[in-house]
Amino acid sequence: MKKITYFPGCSAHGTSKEFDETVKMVMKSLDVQLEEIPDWNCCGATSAHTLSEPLSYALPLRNLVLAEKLDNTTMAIPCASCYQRMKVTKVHLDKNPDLSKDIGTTIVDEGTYQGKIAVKSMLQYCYEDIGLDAIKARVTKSLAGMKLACYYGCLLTRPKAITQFDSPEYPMSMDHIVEALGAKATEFDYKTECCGASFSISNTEVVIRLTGKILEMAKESGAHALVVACPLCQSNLDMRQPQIEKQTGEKYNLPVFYFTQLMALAFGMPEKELMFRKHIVPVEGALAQIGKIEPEPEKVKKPKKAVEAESEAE
Amino acid sequence: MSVELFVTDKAGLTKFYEAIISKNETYAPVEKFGKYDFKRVSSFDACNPDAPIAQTMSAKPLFFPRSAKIMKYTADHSGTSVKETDEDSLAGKRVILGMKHCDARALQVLDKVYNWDYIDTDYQRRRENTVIISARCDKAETHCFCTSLDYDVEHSDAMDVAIVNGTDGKVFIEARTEKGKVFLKEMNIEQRISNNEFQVTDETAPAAVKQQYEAFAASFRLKMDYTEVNARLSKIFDSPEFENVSANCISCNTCAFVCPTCHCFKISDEKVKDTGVRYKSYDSCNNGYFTLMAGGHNPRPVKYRRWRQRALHKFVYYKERFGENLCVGCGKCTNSCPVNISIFEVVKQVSETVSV
Amino acid sequence: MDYTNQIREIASKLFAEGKIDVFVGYRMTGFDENQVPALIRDPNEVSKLVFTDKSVFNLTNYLKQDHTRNKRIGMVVKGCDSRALNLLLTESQVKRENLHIVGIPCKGVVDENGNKMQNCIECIFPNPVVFDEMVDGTPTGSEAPPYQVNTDIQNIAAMDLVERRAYFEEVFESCIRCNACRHSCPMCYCAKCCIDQETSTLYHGANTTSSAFHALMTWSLHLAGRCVDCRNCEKACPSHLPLHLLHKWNEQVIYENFQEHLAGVHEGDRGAFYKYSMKDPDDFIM
Amino acid sequence: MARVGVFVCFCGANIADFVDVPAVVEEAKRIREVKFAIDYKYMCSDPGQQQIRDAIVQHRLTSIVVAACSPRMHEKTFRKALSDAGMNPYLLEVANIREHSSWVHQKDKKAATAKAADLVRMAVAKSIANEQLHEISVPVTKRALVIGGGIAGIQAALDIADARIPVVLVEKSPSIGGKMAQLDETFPTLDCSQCILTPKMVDVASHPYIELIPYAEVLELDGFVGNYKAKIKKKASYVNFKTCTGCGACWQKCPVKVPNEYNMGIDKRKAIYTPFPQAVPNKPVIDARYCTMLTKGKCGICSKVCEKGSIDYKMQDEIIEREIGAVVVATGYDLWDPKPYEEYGVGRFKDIITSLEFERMVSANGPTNGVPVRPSDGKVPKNVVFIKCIGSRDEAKGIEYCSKICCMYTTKHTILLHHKVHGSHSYVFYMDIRAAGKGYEEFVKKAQVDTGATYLRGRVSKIYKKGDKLMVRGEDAQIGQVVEVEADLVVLATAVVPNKDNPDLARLLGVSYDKYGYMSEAHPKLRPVETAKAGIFLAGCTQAPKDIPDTVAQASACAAKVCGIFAGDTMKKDPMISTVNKEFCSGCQNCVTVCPYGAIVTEEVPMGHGSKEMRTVAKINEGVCQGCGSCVAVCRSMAISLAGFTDPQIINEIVSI
Amino acid sequence: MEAAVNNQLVSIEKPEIVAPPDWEPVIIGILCNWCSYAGSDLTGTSRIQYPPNIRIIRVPCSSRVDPWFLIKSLQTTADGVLVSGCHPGDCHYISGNYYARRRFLVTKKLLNFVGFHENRVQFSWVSAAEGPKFAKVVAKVTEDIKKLGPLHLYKKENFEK
Repeated sequence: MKKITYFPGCSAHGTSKEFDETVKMVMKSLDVQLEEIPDWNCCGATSAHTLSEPLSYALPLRNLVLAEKLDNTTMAIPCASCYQRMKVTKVHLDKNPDLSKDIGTTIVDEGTYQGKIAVKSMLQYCYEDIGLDAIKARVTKSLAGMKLACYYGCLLTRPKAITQFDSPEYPMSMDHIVEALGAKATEFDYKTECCGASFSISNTEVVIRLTGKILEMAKESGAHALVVACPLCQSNLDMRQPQIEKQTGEKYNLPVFYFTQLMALAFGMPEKELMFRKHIVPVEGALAQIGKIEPEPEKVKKPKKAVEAESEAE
Repeated sequence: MSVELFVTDKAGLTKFYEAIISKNETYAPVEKFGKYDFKRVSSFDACNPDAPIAQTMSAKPLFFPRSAKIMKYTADHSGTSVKETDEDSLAGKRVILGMKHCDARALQVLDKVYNWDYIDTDYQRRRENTVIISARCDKAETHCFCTSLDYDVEHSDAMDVAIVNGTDGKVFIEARTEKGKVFLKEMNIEQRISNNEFQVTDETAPAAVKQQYEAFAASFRLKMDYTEVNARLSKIFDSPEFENVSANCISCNTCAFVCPTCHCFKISDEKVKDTGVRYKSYDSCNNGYFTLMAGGHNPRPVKYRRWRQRALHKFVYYKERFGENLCVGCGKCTNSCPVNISIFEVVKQVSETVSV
Repeated sequence: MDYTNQIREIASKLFAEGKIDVFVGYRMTGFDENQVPALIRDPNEVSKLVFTDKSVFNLTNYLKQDHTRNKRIGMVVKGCDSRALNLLLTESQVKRENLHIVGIPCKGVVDENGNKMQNCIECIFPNPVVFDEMVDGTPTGSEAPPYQVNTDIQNIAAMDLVERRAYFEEVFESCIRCNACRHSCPMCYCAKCCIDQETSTLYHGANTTSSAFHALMTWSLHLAGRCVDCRNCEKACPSHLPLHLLHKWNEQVIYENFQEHLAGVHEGDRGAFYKYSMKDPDDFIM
Repeated sequence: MARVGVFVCFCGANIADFVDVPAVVEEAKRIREVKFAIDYKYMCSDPGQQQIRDAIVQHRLTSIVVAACSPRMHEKTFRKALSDAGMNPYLLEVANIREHSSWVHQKDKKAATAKAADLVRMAVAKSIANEQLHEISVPVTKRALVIGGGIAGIQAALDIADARIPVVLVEKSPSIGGKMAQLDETFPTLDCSQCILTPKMVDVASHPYIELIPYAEVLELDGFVGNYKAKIKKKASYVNFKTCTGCGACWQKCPVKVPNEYNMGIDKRKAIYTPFPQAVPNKPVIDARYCTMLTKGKCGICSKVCEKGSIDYKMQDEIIEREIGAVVVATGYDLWDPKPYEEYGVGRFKDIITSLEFERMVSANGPTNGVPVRPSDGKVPKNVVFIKCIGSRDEAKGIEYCSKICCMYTTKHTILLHHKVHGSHSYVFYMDIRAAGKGYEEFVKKAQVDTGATYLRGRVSKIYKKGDKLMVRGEDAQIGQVVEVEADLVVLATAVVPNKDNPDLARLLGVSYDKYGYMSEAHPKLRPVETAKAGIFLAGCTQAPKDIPDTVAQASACAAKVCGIFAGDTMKKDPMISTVNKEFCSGCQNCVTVCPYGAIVTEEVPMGHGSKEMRTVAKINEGVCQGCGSCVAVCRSMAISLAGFTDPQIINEIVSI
Repeated sequence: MEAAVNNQLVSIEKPEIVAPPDWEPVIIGILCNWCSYAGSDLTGTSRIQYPPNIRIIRVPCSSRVDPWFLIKSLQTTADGVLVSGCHPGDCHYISGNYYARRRFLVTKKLLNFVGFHENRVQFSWVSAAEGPKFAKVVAKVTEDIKKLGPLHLYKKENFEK
C-alpha cells in the first residue's frame, strides 16, 4: 500500500465535503493511504498573497514543514487554491533556499524546510502517480454514454512555471481520466477560462457572466455534465447555475461533478455514498445517459489508389 | 689537547640532554616522514640524538643553508639600493645534539674551503657560536667507511663534546675542545657530579673508551686504503671506466644534496615588482647544466664527465689543494641513491683499472 | 617471484640474434641484498642479470638517457613500467622498432623491509600492457582488481582544511629541492625542466619552501593523467616525502571525472590533459 | 633598460569623473621603468595621438602604455600611432581603466583610482616584456565559398563572380531560390517575386565563374582566411545530372506521393521531383526517404520511363574538396512553429494557418491556383483574421525580438486577399505597425484604405470554435474592450527564426552565434557583415531577420569584403602566434594533439650543435596558427610561447599588482 | 567555518594568519579575449557596478591559462583567482575551453587537497553578451574570498607580510 500526505484544505470540511469523501473512497480502493497533516493551517488563499508576500509564503511553509515530518515523498491536495499556494511556495523556496530561514522566523518554529516533498494536486496525482491503466483496471461500471466537459479552471495548470503539469491552455489530463472511466470527453474550448472565482460573493455579476459563458460552451460541446477538480469551480458552476439560467433564459441543466465522484461511481461504489444530494443541479439526467451508447458513424473507406506515404511524411 | 672525561648512565644522559635543551638554542635530529633532519627542538621527546646515520640528514644546512639570502635590493624610480638581509637565524649561540662523527668531521673539511681565499663570515660566525655534541656510533652501518679515510675518529676534535656508549650501560661524556669544556662547565657539570648523575672517571675509563673504538673499527664492512686511491685516481682522468661506473646514474642530484661536504652552490635572484632577493642555493655536479655557461657552453655535457668531476673533486683536487679528501665516509649518498650507486664501489672500481 | 633464469636466456638469445645493443635489467648491488639497474652491453655479462621481488626500479627511466637513446634496447618491464613505456611511445620519446620489451607477469615488489609495496597491493595492471614477449610465455590470466581509492588519499582527504594545510606545509618544508623525484620519473624527460630554465618565469633557483611548493605543484600537474604510479620518485626522495599522495590524488580526480582515464593503458592514449570530452564535469564552473 | 611612456586618458568625463586621473599619472611615474607619464582629455583624438608620437621621439621610449578604454576598442588606433612614430606597433599595451574601472566602480572613486593605478602598473610590467612583432604575409586562394542559394547567396555569388573571382555555391536543397521563390508578390511594390528572382537564378547557373553545387552540404572547413579547405558532401540525387534533360517524365509517372515542402505541405509532390517548375538546376532528384525502389526495392518506374537512362539507384553520397579563400554564409531563416499558442487551438483547428501557407495559396503557381481556401472544408474564406507577432516579441512563448518583416507581409496579404476574394474582409490584430523602410509606411496606409481591412490593436487571447467558424477573441486596446471576430480563416504571422542548422554550421565554421541561433557579426555597428573569424562573412537572415532589400544589400557588402581579401596575392596576418623554442622542445607532440587548427607539424633537428643524430621537435605553421595559446599551456617544457601573451608578459602582470 | 575571530579576519587555511584591519582581498581575473573579456567590457558599457578587488588580465583563450598562472598568482599577489572563458561549444578557437576545463578541475582539486579552500580559485563561463553575469560572478568571488581571509600560500619572500 502506498502512503501519501493529504492536505484537505478548509473547503473539504464544508462546501466540498463530497470531494473530500470521494477522494478518500477512491484512494482507498486504489490502495493509497492518505495521511492527513496533523494540525494543518490555512493555506493563505486567496487573500494572503494580495496583502503580505512573506505571510503568503509563511502559511504554506508551515504546512510544508509539517508535511515533510510525515516522511512521505508526495503530498496531494484536492483543492486547487490550496495546491496553488503550496506549489508557489515550494517552487519559490526551492529557487531561493535562504528564504526559508527568513520566512521561518515569522512562523512558529516547527522545524526546517528540506524541500524533499513533491506537491501535487489530486488530479495530478491520479494522472501521474496512479496512472490511467490502474484507473481503467479498477472500473467495474463503465460510464459509457456520458458526454462530459472537463473544466480545469485557472489554477490547476497555470502558470506553467509553477504547476509544471499538463498544458496551461488546453489540458487533457482530466479528459483522459474520464475517458478511462468509459465516458466521452467533449471538445471543450472553455476548459481553462475564468469562472469568476472568489468574486462569487463580492461581485456576483462577474461570476454570472463568466460562468454563464462556460456553461454555454459546455452545452454547445454536447456535454451532459461538467467535471471539475476544484471546490470553487464546482460551487460557482453548480450553485450559480439556476441564477444564471434565470438571467440568460437558457436552460443548461448541467450537473457539475468532481472527477473523484465519477471515479467512485465507475469503481462501482454505491451512489448514495457519493453525496450527489449535495448538488444544486440535479444529477439524475446526466447519470441516466450511462449506457446509452450512440452508434459510431461508419468510416468511409477510401479505395487505395496510389501508394500513400503521408503518415511517414509527417 | 686536554680531555675531560665523565661517565654516566642512560638516565643521566637523558637528564643532561634535557638540561641542554632547556637552557640553549638546541638543534637535534627530528623525525619527519621516517627521515631525521636537524631542527630546532624545545623538548627531548621531540628529537632522537641517536638517529641512525642512514636515516639522518646531514647537519650541514645549519652552517651552509640549502638556500641563503645573501642580499635584498630595491630598484624603483628613485634608483637601486641594496638592503641588509634579515638577521641570520643561524648565527646565535647554539648547541647541536646527536651529530655523528662523520658529519662533525665534515665541517672541519669544509672549514678549509670557507677559510681559504674568501672568508665566509656568515659560515664562520655560525661555526664559532655552535657547540657540537656528537652521538657515538656503536657499529658501522652498511655504507659507512669513515675509518678508511684520513682522519682519526678516536681522537677527533671535530665535536666539542663526544658521547661514547660504553659497556654495561655506561655512557662516557668527553669534552674534546676548550669550547666543550667551557660548555660542560656552563651546564653545571660540578653539580651533576655532586648529584651523582655524573661520575668522575677513574684511570680505566680511557681504556674502556678505546676498547669501544676498536670494536667499532672492527665492525666496518668497507675498508680501503685511500692514500693509495688518491694516487691512482690522479692518473686516471681519461679512463673509460668512468663511463661504466656512471651508466646507472640518473643524474638526480640527491648525492650532492645529502652530502655533508659538497659545497657547490648557485646564485639566483627572485625579483617581483621593485624588490628582489638574491639567494645562494645548493647546486649539484650531477646536474646536466652544472656550470653551464652563459654562452651555452657546457664543459660537462655528458654524464660520465660529471661523475668524473664528482669523484676527482672529492679524492684528488680537494686533497691536492687542502690535503684532505672531500669525503667523510658517511655513506649518506649511497643510502639516498635511487639506484644504489656506492661512491665507495665506484672509486674502488675506477682506481683498480690502474696500478700505482 | 624469480624470473632470473628466463631473463638471462632471453637476453642471451637477443644478443645472439643481434636484435639489441643493450639489455636493461637488474643486477645485485654486490654489497647487499638489494638490486640495481643493469645496462648490459656485453653478452658475456648476461649472467649478472637477476629478477626477483626486489627488482623495484622502473627501468623505463633509462630510455631518456644518452646511452640508450637511438639504440636497440631489450628491456624488462613490469605492469606499471609498461604503462610508462606506453606513454613514452605515445609521446614519441622512444621508437617502438628500437625496443624489445620483455614483460614480467608481476606479483608485486617489496620495499627495503621486505613488505609488499602499497602500490603493488593496489595494482590493477600486474601484467604489462605492451610487450614483445612474456617471460612465462603468456600473461597470467588473472583478472586485475578494480580501481580502488588509495587509503592514504582517503586519510588525507578526510582531514579538515587546516590539518591538511599543516600536513602539506611539512611536506613542502621538508623538501630539499634536489629534484631526485623528477630525475627518477620516467615521464619527466624534458630537454630542460621548465623549473630549471633560468629564462623562464617558472624558474625558482632558491631552495625555499615556496619554491618547493611551486615546483612540486607544477610537477604534479605536469604528471597529472600521465603518472603510472611506479613510485620511482618516492623511492628516490632523500627526505622520504609522501610524493605519491599528489599523484594518486590527481589520478583519482582524473579517473573519477574524465571517463576513467588511467595513464598509459592503451598505446596512443595521451595524458588526460591532451584530450577532452563533452561529458567532462562542468558544474564547478559558474 | 626599458623606457616606458604612460598616457592616461580622461575620456571626457567617462574616466575622469570616477577615477582621479592625475593621481594615476603620479602613481605611474613612481614605476622605475616609466620615463614619461601624462594625461589628456581624449587620448584617441588626433592631438592625443600626437602627444604619444612626440613623446616616443623625445623620450626615446621603448614601450607605450595607454590607459583608456578597452583594448577591444582602440588598440588598433594607438598601434597605428606608434607605427606612425616609427615604433613597432606591438610595443603598445592598453590598460582598460574605463570598462574595467571607471564605469564599474562609480560609487567609490578611491577604489577605482587605486584599481586604475594597478591596471596601469600591470600594463607597464607587461609592456616591458613586449617584443617587436611583424605582420605575417600569407598567400591566398582566390576562390569564394557561398553557403546557401537563397536570394542572399545568389546575390553574393553573382557579385563576387562578376569581379572574376571563382565562386563555389553550395545549396542544401535540389534547387537554388530559397524562401523568395516561395513568395507570390513582394512588398512594397507588389513585384512578382518569381519574375525578379528567376533571371538571377538562371544567371547563377550559366555564370562562367560560378560552380553551382546543389543538393549538397558543407561538412568541414579547415584552415584560415585565404587558405580554407572545405569538404562538401554532394547528397546522392540518384539522377545523373549530366545526362538528364529535365523532361519530367520521371516525376509525372512516379506513383509515390508525399507532402510538397515548396507548397508548405498543402499539396503533394512525387518521390522523384523538382521542387518547383522554375527550379535551377531544373533536374529532378529522388527523395530517398520515400522512393519505394530505394526503401523496399520495388517499383523502378522512373528508371523505365527515362529515355536517357539517367536514373541511378546505386548512386552514393560524394564528398568533394575545394580550396577556398573566403566564405559567405547565407543560410536564411525558418519560420517559428506556433504550437505553444495552445489558447488559439493551433494544431486542433485546421483553419488556422501560417502566413507562408497563405502566401502559397494566393500564389498563382500555388496548390490552390491562387485562391485561398479553408483547409477544413475547401471553402473560400470571406472573413480572414490576421494575427501578427506570433512568437515575435513574446518572451513567454516565443522570442524577444521583432521579426521585422511580418507587418509588411501581413499588409501585403490583406491586399492579396482583397484582390483574390471578392467580398472578403481582413481583420488584423497587431501590437504595433512597424513600417520603417522606403515606401513602407505609404504601402501600409494605402493598403488600409484600399482593402478596408479592420485593424485591431491588441493581442488575441483565445480562439474557439463555434459551428464551422472560428471565434477570435482579443482586446481592442483602442476602445479598451474585448472583441470577438467570427473568422473563416485565421492567418498567423509567425516569427522569423534562424535556420535550425545554424548552430551546427556555426560550430563547423568556427564562428559564434547568439542565443537564438543567429550567427554573430564581428561588431554590431561597424562590422555588420564580418564574423569574428577572419574570412567568413554573413549575408541575409543568417545574421538577423531582414527583408529582401536589406538582404540583397548585405549580400553585396559581403561580396565587396570578399573581393577586398582577394585584392592582392598575399594577405597580412596578425603576428600574435606561437613559436617553438627548439632547444627546449622534447618532441612529445601533445601540442600537435590539442591544436584546433592542425597548425603544428614536426621537424627533425640535430641532437646538439653539429650532432649527426636527429631528434623530432614541433614546428608552427604560421599561416595556420590563430594564436589561441592552447599549445603553450600544454607544453610542459615551456618550449612554445605565444607572441603578445608570453609567460613573462602574463607573469609580469600577475606580480606587479 | 567562520573565518572571523574576535572581529578579525583570519586565513581559513592557517588561522594564525590575521588580516590587517583594512584588509581587502586582491583577486586576479584571467579572461579570454573573445567571450569573457568582451563580457566584462559589456559590464562596463552597461555601467553595472561590481566590487573593485578584481584585476583583469587578458588572454586569447582560456586554454592559454596554464595552471601555474593560478599557483603563481596565489603565491605572489592574489588572495583568489577567477578564470573565465567562453561557454562550452562557443570557444572562438573551437575547443580551447574544453582542454582548459580539465586542467581547471584538476588544479582546483589539487589545491584543495594540499590545504587551500576550493574557492581560492574559481571558474566561470561568461559570454560576450553576459555583462550582468560577469558582475554577478565578480561579486560572488569577491564575497567568497573575503570570507576566506588572507592567503598564505608559501608566498615568496617579497610578498610575505
